[in-house]
Amino acid sequence: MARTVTTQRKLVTTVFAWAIGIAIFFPILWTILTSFKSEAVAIADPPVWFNFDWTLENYATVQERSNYFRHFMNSVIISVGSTVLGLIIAVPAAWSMAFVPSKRTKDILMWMLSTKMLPPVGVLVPIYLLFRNLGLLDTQVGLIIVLTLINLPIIVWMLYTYFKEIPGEILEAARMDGATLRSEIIHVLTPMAIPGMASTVLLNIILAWNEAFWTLNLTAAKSAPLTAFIASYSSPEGLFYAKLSAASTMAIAPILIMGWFSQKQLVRGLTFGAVK
Amino acid sequence: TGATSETITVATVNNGDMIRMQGLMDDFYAKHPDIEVEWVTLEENVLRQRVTQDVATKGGQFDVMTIGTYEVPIWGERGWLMSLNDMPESYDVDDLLPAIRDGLTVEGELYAAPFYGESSMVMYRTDLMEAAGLEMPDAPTWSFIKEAAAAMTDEENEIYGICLRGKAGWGENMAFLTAMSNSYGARWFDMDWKPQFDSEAWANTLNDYLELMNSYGPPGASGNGFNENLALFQTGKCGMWIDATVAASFVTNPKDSSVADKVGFALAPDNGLGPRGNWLWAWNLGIPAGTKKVDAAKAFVEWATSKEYTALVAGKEGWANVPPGTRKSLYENPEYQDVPFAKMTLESILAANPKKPTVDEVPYVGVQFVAIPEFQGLGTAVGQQFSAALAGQISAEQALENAQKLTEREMMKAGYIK
Amino acid sequence: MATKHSRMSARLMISPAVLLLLGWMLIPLSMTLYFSFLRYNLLMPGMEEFTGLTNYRYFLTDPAFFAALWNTIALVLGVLAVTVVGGILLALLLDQPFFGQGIVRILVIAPFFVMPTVSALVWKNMFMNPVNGLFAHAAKALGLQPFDFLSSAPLASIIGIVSWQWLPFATLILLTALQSLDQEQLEASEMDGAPWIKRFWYIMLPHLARSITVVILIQTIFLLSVFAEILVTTNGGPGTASTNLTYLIYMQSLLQFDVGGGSAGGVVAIILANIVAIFLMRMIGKNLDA
Amino acid sequence: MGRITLDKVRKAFGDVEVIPPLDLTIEDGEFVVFVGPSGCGKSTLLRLIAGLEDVSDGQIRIDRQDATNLPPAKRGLAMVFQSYALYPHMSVRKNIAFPMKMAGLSQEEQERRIEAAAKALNLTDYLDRKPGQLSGGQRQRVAIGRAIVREPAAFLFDEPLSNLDAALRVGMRLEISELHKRLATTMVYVTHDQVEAMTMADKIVVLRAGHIEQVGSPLELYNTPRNVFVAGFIGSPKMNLITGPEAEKHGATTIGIRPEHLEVSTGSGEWKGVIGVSEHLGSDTFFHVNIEGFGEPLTVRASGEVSLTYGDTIWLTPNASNLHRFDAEGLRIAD
Amino acid sequence: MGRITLDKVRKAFGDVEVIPPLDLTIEDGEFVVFVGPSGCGKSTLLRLIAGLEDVSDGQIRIDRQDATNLPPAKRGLAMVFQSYALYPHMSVRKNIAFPMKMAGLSQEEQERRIEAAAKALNLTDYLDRKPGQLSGGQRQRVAIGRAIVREPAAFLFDEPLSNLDAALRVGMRLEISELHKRLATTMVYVTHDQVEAMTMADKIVVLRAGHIEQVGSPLELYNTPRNVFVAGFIGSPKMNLITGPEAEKHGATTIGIRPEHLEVSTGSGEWKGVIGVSEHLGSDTFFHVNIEGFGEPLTVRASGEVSLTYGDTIWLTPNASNLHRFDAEGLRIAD
Ligand SMILES: Nc1ncnc2c1ncn2[C@@H]1O[C@H](COP(=O)(O)OP(=O)(O)OP(=O)(O)O)[C@@H](O)[C@H]1O
Ligand SMILES: Nc1ncnc2c1ncn2[C@@H]1O[C@H](COP(=O)(O)OP(=O)(O)OP(=O)(O)O)[C@@H](O)[C@H]1O
Ligand SMILES: [Mg+2]
Ligand SMILES: [Mg+2]
Repeated sequence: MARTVTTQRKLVTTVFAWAIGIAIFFPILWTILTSFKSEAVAIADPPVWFNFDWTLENYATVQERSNYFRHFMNSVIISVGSTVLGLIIAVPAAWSMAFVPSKRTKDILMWMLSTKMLPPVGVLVPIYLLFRNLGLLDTQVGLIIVLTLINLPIIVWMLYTYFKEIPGEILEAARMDGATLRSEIIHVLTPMAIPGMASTVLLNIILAWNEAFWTLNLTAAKSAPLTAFIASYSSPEGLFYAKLSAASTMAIAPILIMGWFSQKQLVRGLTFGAVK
Repeated sequence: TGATSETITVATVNNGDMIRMQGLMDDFYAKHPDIEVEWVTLEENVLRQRVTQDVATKGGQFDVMTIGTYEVPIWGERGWLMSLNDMPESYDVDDLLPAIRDGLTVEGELYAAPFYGESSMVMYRTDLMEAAGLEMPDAPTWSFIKEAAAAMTDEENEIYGICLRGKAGWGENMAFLTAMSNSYGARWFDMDWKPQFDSEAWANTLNDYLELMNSYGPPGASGNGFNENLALFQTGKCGMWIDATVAASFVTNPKDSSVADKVGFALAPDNGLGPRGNWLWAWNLGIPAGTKKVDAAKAFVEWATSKEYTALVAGKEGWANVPPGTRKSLYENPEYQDVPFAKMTLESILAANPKKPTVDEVPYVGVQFVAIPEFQGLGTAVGQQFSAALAGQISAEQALENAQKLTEREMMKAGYIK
Repeated sequence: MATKHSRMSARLMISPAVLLLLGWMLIPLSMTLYFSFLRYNLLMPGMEEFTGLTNYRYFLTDPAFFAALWNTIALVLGVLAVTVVGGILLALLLDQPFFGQGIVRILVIAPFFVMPTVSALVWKNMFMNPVNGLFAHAAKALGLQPFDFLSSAPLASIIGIVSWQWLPFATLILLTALQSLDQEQLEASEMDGAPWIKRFWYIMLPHLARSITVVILIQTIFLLSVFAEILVTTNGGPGTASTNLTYLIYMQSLLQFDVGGGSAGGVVAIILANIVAIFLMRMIGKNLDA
Repeated sequence: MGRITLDKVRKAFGDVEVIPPLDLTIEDGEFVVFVGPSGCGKSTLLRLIAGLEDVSDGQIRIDRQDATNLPPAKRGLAMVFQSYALYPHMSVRKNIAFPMKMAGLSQEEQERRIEAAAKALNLTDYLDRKPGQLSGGQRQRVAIGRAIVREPAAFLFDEPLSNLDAALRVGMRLEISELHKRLATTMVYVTHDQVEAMTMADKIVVLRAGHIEQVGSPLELYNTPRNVFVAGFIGSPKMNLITGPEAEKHGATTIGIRPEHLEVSTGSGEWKGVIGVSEHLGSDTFFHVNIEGFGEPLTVRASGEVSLTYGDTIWLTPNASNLHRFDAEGLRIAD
Repeated sequence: MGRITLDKVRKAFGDVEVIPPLDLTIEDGEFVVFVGPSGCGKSTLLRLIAGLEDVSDGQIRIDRQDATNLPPAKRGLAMVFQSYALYPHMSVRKNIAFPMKMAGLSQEEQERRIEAAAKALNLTDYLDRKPGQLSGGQRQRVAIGRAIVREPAAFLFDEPLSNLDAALRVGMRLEISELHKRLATTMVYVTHDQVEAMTMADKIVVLRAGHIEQVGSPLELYNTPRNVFVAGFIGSPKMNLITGPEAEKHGATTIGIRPEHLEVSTGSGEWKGVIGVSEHLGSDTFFHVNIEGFGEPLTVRASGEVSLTYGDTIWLTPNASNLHRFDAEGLRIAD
């Protein structure tokens, strides 16, 4: 419909879209604003919007209480580690499904997804015992393994849908050109799937970053990520909105910033084969 | 930290005293340069779940755990905790308040060191009380409380006569309600472990509680726990608040509280039957039996619960902020006696008797809890029923009936009754 | 593509993923199954004994079980309804030309990046709190009685919070799908005399069917195990008004430390999840092949 | 019924003027074909007529009525798209019924017209299939069916056959021609295929960069192209265009001669050359002949099989009456 | 160097036998074209030769060596795909270098060959572009370049031109022919385009349902098709096939006559008919003539412009020496 859109209509849409966009974003905005207020201002009625004494005190308090940087590093290591490990396992699997499909391919894929439906609380105790015996409790390696396994089905599915869009002829061409399976995957398939891979990586990092059940239950101090950091704020004493906001802002800021910077890739890739 | 340094992991609850301790660690490090402490700070429920799971499965993730008076006897009996009977002389075990110390001792072995102890009491707004033309006695009755609540409520200005816990949880609304029920002569179980929610006493307890809250309580009370009520009280929205004695230091702290200079204290109410509606609780530091760093852990526990630590806090933050309720010496300290809530706190603690919490005899220990492993689940499930009643989703009768049924069921399943 | 050689490599290359997931599923599952037949409380070590189906009997006859079952379904369906309908409307809006499209899209996406715990905390305390929350302030400013979201409408409130988190996801996928709609199809229908609403109904919506299915599948997977939001906001209450199956099992196995009972619940939940899975797979299978 | 008039119609996308003011009249019942190189504005022009784009200036009249600001649905035109633009989730029957449903026709009337269209287009057996289950040619027929049932004032086709393979294209070409004969409705047809333009059109409009270069019947354009552009564009294989001294000999800047208008002889003739590639089709033989002094090789068509091959020397003689001459501006020099 | 022998090669997908046992020899340096209707197994056969599919039975020999179980990379063949199958993330240079890199050739050698190929294919200016920035024809040339540098024993082409538009197709056709002349390497080429097959092939293999129907030079197939299928398949427009009494007159079940072998007269002739659709290309005119007693209309080609049109009555006379006769089995009856 390439007909000229009247400026008037465009203006109306603009106002409407911005209103809704801001409404959806508002809780985050409000959290960020509140993190710069004093506790008393934070609960003031009527609410104070911008006109208050901006303070960094809450951030200082939060940092004093727990070592933000260590939690942050743990989050980074765990989410990136599980993503890399996941890719290493998932790329070959997705290759097989996409390019050498068999009658069972879809069943396998669906089965993989169904493993994600297991309620984690139902198997926490067995896993905890297992981890204890393997010495994996409160280790980054342990968490990386768990998060990899949890997100593997999603990674496989996403990669599978991207790989399926790559014409098999190109891989055949590589084969004719004398490429081994390894160089076929490394030199041809992987670079071609970069946009899809990027969005898989992003989504997986987000999911791993925000995973709160296993990360909380399988760690203590050494390898606790930001989810554990925020767990100590769920109900501190006294007035705590501002401190809660500061801690929340610190916990979500890295992933929010990463998400914003890479939203193009994320959006482009987030189709799960939903779009043909 | 040298090559020989040891790192211990300490699990703590996220309350103010514990967090304050994290800021005072320089003192500990100065005394123990070879020990490093890692903190795991969690919200109470999560903490309890995590440490219990860890200690029961011998996960070995923590070297020191913050546990309540509920856990200590159960865990001690199972041999999950290191005995602390070998604390050095300077620690002065005999200085611990007997009521608190008894709760932490199983068959002569002290299994945890109290970090702070608390009971519950009435906190009220002196200005509102005055405006209502009433005067709070030192030991009020429930009927007086109701009268005062009615007099103070001013919904127009968002002032609610009374704030009480409503959030479901054995450590939340059930702590309060169980303590309250004691003063009404109710009990959880009779001597045959038969649940007693079908008793008259429980019906009275719950009805009075609901009437208080529905008529004079703040909106959304069914979601309010300690912290929510604290915030309400600090912002001047509550006329009275019956809750933990530790709250006193927060509500009188001018930095956080807008009513700091208008707070008075009284013993928890009674009904003339003997027991008052107050509880007894302590947060303690225990060392799980599996740890390989016993010495370092002990050194830390000793430091954190010592008299010196109390002095350290007093020096840095003033006497009002020291962890209360564990040592006789603190209450004998003249400087501490100046603290407005010191006397009432001590009296409240002394007024509780975990071994005989209520009018009739019971087969269990614990004022606001029943020291059996099943109680966490039971207490929370019953708490949910009462919370639903408070939210108006079911009637009081219905809530009691449900509570009776589910308790019977669980006790049957656990094998207490046939 | 289909030489013996490549088929062999394929089998070899898919096996790590399959074996790992099989292990991840089978090992805890068999342990869970085993525990579910035991009387096993973490707090009473050494007293484990075989009790047959007792745990199942207690779990299935627990009145909370049916409440939880219903709440689980209501939560999943509620969030799906909100996110799918909202996602379609939002996608339609964002597909229009307007100033600052990029920024608005960033605003709309943001909730997806927020940890469930954080979002639950923020909503509960800063918005839904009936005294100090922003909604309460707003209600009072309008002269209304503040509404107590979490105790008067706990499940609906949780549905709201969870929907807020998942709306961006649905919107993103549906927007991509909408943009992939062949413009010529729309033009053809316009030539055929279809007004906007009919173009939406007859052309766009059917085109979105496949994406909607994918949104439903993925979200269902995550929604079945919603947990943090409940733990933080309502603790499953008041009563059992917002207890879902996951939370019920949590209470059994981690609050009461009744591993046996919790395991029985886990097995029941796994069976139910698989029923849902089969149902969903059927649906998606049909839609994905087409 | 279906007379379409464009009056100083101009179209710009932003600052880019894609179609400078242009006048064109399409008579009722005519089959008009737009041809021109890629990007010259054929589709844009068609879409302006359809109402899928707004004109920047000028007026469009359909049957003397001003249609410039009418929405597409109100213009009474039907369009067949290059991609067919079938509704993939509807059966063939539903696809064809869609415009009638939108117009609110009665169920029986719909049925009747679907039957008729399906029969005319040989689709009766496929009515219940989805477009995805049809071959390219069948899909194209469905698209036409969907257009027919509306009984429009005119049909607009945008390269409707370019997605089909050669054999099918021939068949569909005939079908559309027959359809036009039968319905006698105005048809406007965009293509870049020579043969389609030549065989189907009553009138060809040659466009370049939004300008009309020439309007006329296919044979007019073939025989008397108005300029070098049209000469080179119409006819397949392309007309040989020769510049330089040879052209000057004929008093022109450029001369043109079509491959089929060159006589081949092994003995003598006007131009001597050497055969490069030769293509033997059985029915015809094409030679690419390199002639000294001419830049490009000349393409020559000989009927039937001619057994000359790579490297042979031959003589070519242009058929004088078919020699085209153009001046320095590229305009035709009348004989 | 590049002799390929298929010995009883059979291919089944599951239970479906796509290629029944088949023998074929492709001589070194030959340009062999596979033609046949869609789905007849052309691509499958090519892919069997390439090693991209396993044979179900039989043997493939390349230069007398058994290659049946060799992986594709080891067969020394290069393939050009219909979709070009270029690596989109690599520059043209890298694309062309890829097979050499895989073979571990030295950097200098790679450079040398890339230069040579780029020059031969007119790609020098585009070496640093990505495939996405090239036109269809250029992409096709890159694909060929990638094949050339390997100096393979034979080239395999699977419909390499079918994604190009008509004009480009003609150009690329010539280029490939020239390449073959220059390299003299064996080429196996799959197409469904008549003209490509006729103009490029040394030898055409006509396939139907996996069977070889006829093998021969283009003109052999044009002049003496072995059966009705080949007769109908080779030549464009298609040969007119007539059955019934008219065929019996010539002592055959079916007779065939190509459109270009029918003489048109307005006065008299053998068959009297009425013109249906007529197509005037300028260079030629095609009539579709309905003759009583013949089922299908006959297609007739007349050179140049003939001003007959719809509804005119004309007489057609088949050129006797070009009349093909087939028996009840469809086999050619020798003259
Ligand atoms: N929506 C648009 N915005 C800007 N420019 C456009 C738009 N649509 C078309 N154009 C430009 O207008 C010119 C004419 O485009 P048009 O599609 O009409 O060409 P065409 O003759 O149909 O070409 P083709 O044979 O390739 O289909 C082109 O230069 C094109 O880039
Ligand atoms: N992987 C496969 N599995 C099953 N059947 C197949 C497979 N590949 C091809 N076929 C079948 O084999 C037959 C021959 O296919 P092939 O692709 O060789 O035909 P083609 O002659 O190349 O056709 P086209 O001209 O359409 O490309 C077809 O019937 C096809 O359906
Ligand atoms: Mg166009
Ligand atoms: Mg093929």
